[in-house]
Amino acid sequence: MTPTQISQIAFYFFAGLAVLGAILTVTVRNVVHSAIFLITSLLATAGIFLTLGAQFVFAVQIILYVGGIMVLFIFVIMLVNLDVALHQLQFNRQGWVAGLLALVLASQLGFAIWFARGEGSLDIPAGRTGALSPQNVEQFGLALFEKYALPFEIASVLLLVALIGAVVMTKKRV
Amino acid sequence: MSALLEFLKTYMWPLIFALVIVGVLPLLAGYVVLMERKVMADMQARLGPMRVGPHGLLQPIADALKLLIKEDIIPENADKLVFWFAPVISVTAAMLAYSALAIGPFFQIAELNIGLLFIVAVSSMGIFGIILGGWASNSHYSLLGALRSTAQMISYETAAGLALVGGVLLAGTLSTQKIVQAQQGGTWFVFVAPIGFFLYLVASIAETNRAPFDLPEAESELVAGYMTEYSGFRWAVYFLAEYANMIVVASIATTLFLGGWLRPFGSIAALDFLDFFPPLCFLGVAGYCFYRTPKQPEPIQSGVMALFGGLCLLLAAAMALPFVPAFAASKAGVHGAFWFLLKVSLYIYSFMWIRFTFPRFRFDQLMKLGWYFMIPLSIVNVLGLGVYKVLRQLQWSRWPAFLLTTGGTLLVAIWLVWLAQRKVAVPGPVGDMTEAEG
Amino acid sequence: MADTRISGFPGAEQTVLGADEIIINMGPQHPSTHGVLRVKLRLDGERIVDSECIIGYLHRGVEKIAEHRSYQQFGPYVDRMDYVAAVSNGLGYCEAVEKLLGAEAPMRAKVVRTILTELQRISSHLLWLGTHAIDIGALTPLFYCLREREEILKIFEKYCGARLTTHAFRIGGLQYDTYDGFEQEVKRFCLDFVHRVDEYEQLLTENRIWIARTKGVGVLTAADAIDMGATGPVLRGSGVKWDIRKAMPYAAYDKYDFEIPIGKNGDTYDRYVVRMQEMRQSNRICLQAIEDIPAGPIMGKVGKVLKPPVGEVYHSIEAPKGELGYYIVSDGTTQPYRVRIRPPSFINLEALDKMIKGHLVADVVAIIGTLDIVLGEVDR
Amino acid sequence: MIPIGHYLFVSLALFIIGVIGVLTRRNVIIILMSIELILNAVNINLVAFSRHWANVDGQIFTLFIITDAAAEAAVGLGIIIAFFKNRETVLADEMDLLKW
Amino acid sequence: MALDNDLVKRFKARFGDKIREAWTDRKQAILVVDRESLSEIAVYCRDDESFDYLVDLTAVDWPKREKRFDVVLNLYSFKKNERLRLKAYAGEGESCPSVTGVWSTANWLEREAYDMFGIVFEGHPGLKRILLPDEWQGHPLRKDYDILTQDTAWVRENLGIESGQ
Repeated sequence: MTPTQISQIAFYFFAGLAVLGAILTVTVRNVVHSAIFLITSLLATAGIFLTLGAQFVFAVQIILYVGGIMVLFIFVIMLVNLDVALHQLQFNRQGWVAGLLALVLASQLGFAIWFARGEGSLDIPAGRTGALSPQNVEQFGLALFEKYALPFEIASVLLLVALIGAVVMTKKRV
Repeated sequence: MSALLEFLKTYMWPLIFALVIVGVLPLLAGYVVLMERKVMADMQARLGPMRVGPHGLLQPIADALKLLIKEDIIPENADKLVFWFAPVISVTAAMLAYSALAIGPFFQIAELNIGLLFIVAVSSMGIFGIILGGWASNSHYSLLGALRSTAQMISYETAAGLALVGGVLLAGTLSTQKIVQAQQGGTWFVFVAPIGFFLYLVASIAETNRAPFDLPEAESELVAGYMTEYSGFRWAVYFLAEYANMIVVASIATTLFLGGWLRPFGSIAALDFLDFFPPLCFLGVAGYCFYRTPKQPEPIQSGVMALFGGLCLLLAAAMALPFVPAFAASKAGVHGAFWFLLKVSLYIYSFMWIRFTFPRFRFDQLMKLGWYFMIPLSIVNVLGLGVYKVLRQLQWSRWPAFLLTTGGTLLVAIWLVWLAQRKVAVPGPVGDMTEAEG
Repeated sequence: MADTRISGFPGAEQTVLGADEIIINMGPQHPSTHGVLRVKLRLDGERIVDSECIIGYLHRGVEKIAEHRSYQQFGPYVDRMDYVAAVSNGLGYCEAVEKLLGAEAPMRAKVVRTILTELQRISSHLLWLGTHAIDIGALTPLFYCLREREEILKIFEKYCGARLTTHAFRIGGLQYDTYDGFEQEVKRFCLDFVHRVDEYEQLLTENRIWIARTKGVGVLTAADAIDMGATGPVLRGSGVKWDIRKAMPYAAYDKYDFEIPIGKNGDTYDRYVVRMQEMRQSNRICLQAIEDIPAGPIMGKVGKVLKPPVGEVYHSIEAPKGELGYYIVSDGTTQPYRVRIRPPSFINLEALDKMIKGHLVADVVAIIGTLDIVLGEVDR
Repeated sequence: MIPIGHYLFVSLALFIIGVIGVLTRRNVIIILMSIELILNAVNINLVAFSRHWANVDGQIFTLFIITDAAAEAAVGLGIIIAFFKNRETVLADEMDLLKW
Repeated sequence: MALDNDLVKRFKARFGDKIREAWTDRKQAILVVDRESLSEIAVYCRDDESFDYLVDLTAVDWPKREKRFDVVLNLYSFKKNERLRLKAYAGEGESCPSVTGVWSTANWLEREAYDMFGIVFEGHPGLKRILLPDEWQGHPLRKDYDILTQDTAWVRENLGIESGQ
């Protein structure tokens, strides 16, 4: 078994897990269970990133998404004490609209991707595989602080604004 | 079949190390508990466990057995699945973190490009075990413990992460191997970034939920916090996760600040006699064991004591192996592991010392310490180390650069303390602290 | 899953809770309620909105039992109230009955009583210090305190054979004279103990976390303390310089020189300092008393059968926890008609609800600790 | 080497599931979580193309998206808490007043 | 021994025949006051006579007397270093004014007296049992409540045993 094979197995495993987790996320009744399945899905996505050689994004996905955002979600779920809501109807009555929309969307995108595999309409040319340096973090950092320095700063301002907004909104006496 | 063989061949050493860690870690954690009890007893004018085995040496095994065969109670209204699963998450996260730790130049499961980041990422997932366990118990004490620990971990992870950034800045890499190698020729980073080390020490105590920051499980307030409803094996798993986490943070600190597996004063040839310390250390322990062997009250205890002595002799022999010219190459690995573990033990010992000396913080004070002192200071620390690095690149010599940056950071620290002091002066019921975590 | 918001205890359904309020039961089995105290806390986050003490889990009807026992027979029962300060309970009871009889214990008995009671005060305060510290999270002082308390208990054991519920005194004086070497042992303990208190203070008094946890927590102003009837260190911590040993001296306290330590702000820290100083003062009294125990009989003139004349008496002493009073009504028979015990813990505990409002859960623990209650005495 | 189409299919699946979640669930928190799923699907696309073109830019966009998700979660959850405090509900179709 | 010092004179001048009796017993001043005006007298004691500390509030049962209960208030003055005992007689079923408004201590003490004797204190903010369970029947410190008596129904229901003895 070569590393490539392992990486393939890992990809299909993680892909399956991600999709399964996502399905359960939107279908289970209990919000906390839903959050747990979302975490599973996100972790599996992190695994997919690893198979793509994006190690830094893998770490960021776990630290920020799983360790940060999802903790926040669970924290809020506990704060708002949803036991009462559990006994209420969990799904609204626009399921068929959603289904239809999803079907249309899926067929469109699937069609596009399917044809992209070969010589199709979307036509993704063969990539320049293997040119990404294994020193992912260095590469990432250089690009981030040279080419994307301004967006990076804007993102940090956005975070600050969100932070202040969240604090102001949840304050007891506004 | 051949594919499997090839797989095993490629990944033999990582697999062996992983198995060793999974197998040894629970035992190690048990002995850390024993050590903690013994240290505590010594500081409190007592003897500690003395009954099981000579000087209580078999106590961890007895404890583990007891916990395994205890009744496993699941509260009636608990969310059974999550309740069952939560401790496993905790312990998995703690154990996964070991995969990137370099115990010596040789003993490492996986040398990762993002080593330190990986450890931080994976161990940050342990919090789910706590928060889900607390929620699934369906008890108010557990819930409060879970909420507390979430807020605490998020707050202190920021400070710990920024403290690590300081060290990483100096090393210029995230790989654990290369971080240690960066300290090889020069000084350990603790001497370059003492404030960063201090910040990480405090934050790591908070992250592992140890006194004086053990609020999530403060026994006098929340009974046992998120673990209140847990018993038997599951409880033991939580405990294992906690102690495993302690070893992880100690290992991170050792790697990043204390020179990892490097011998103290490794660059000074005049102190090379320190190489004799590892075998002599084990020889001394073995000698003590044999000295105490005839004094044990029961023959079986004498036997166990002698066994321990023998074990130490064996280890001493292993430590002496590099002095045989034929095996000289093993020196880095064997002695490296010794020094690494010694530093980890000392770090954990400082945890214990702090635990038995200080009272516990209150939750709002903990948050204040985190947000008003630790995080600002850690940001300033990163800035200071950045300035240090630039100064070094500008051909400044070490001392002026060090004094300037660390001195500046220290001044900021004093200013922050002064600010906090001024606020504390007003007595009366504490202000609203629920907003602190926003 | 059941609705966690109202589960837990009966009667909670009627309580109207805010959106983010929860109710938790602290006790009756909780590591830091020092017995079977149950405090029902209504929390907003971790802040206490409302609280209620529920007591009585240890109620044994001591006052009822007293009406069916003779005066001497009832002696051992009082030991079981404040079981960590049994000697003080016994002293109060014996002196109250003596007052009812119009008898008086001889001087030697009085001095020995004083010594033992002060030792008991030290041991009670030691237990308080240890448990209070462990409540606030300092593990180590407890073991140091227990080590010294053990010395005191050994002295009690040698004196009367019992360590905890000693029944050391009898109505009219003492049953046993001091044993050989009593003076030396007490003296050795006292001389040593001064340094021990320094040791405890080193661990706590200057500790910043300790100060942060206790200063400004559970403030009881002097006016409030008097209004709530708080006594003992709780009252003195609020700055009221009042001690029955000085105000209405009993036993042999008028012979000795000691000070009443008081606090300023009435917070947990002040009560801590007051108790620490009290230990030093008790030590001082012991040292003075042990120098000169007068010779003479140890039992006053009381008959074998006690029949106090009709009437009533209220007598109180400064127990380690506050004013311990006995109100005894006699109808001229061998059994008391009514014995009412004024328990200091019970009345000090009443101030809890007032003190914890607006504080955090962690402070509740500190405040329960600082009140130094013993549930045996609260519930009787 | 796994062809890029496989990554795109996974991404598609996650995206569609997320859309269904947003459209069908009543609980606002789950709707928010479904949005996270959608963002996550986008991330997979970006990283896959990043490798495909051997260009790290795609990964950097991922970082921005995660940042964005964090900001969105903070504000969104803040709104939910504020709403819950006033109305004691987290169901989307009960949040139908402009003012209360 | 009848008591007729300045204190009693002041009380009598102020309240007249609401002060029923005054005597000393073993050097302790005891005043028997009218039950209805207890709280009024309590306020006077606290504010004008500086008996600012309510040491104890209890009751004694004399079943053979016409008004069977003594409600006993032990007062102390920090300023004068003096104790004073107020007594009021209450019959079966008669309620006694509460002094919780005068001294906060009285809250639990009155609850205890209610619990043990069944004396109702009017104006008490939350008069319920304190030491015994809320549903308990009977008041143990009454003389007609024997030492072996208990609320067997309660014990059976809540403890699941036939008898506590």
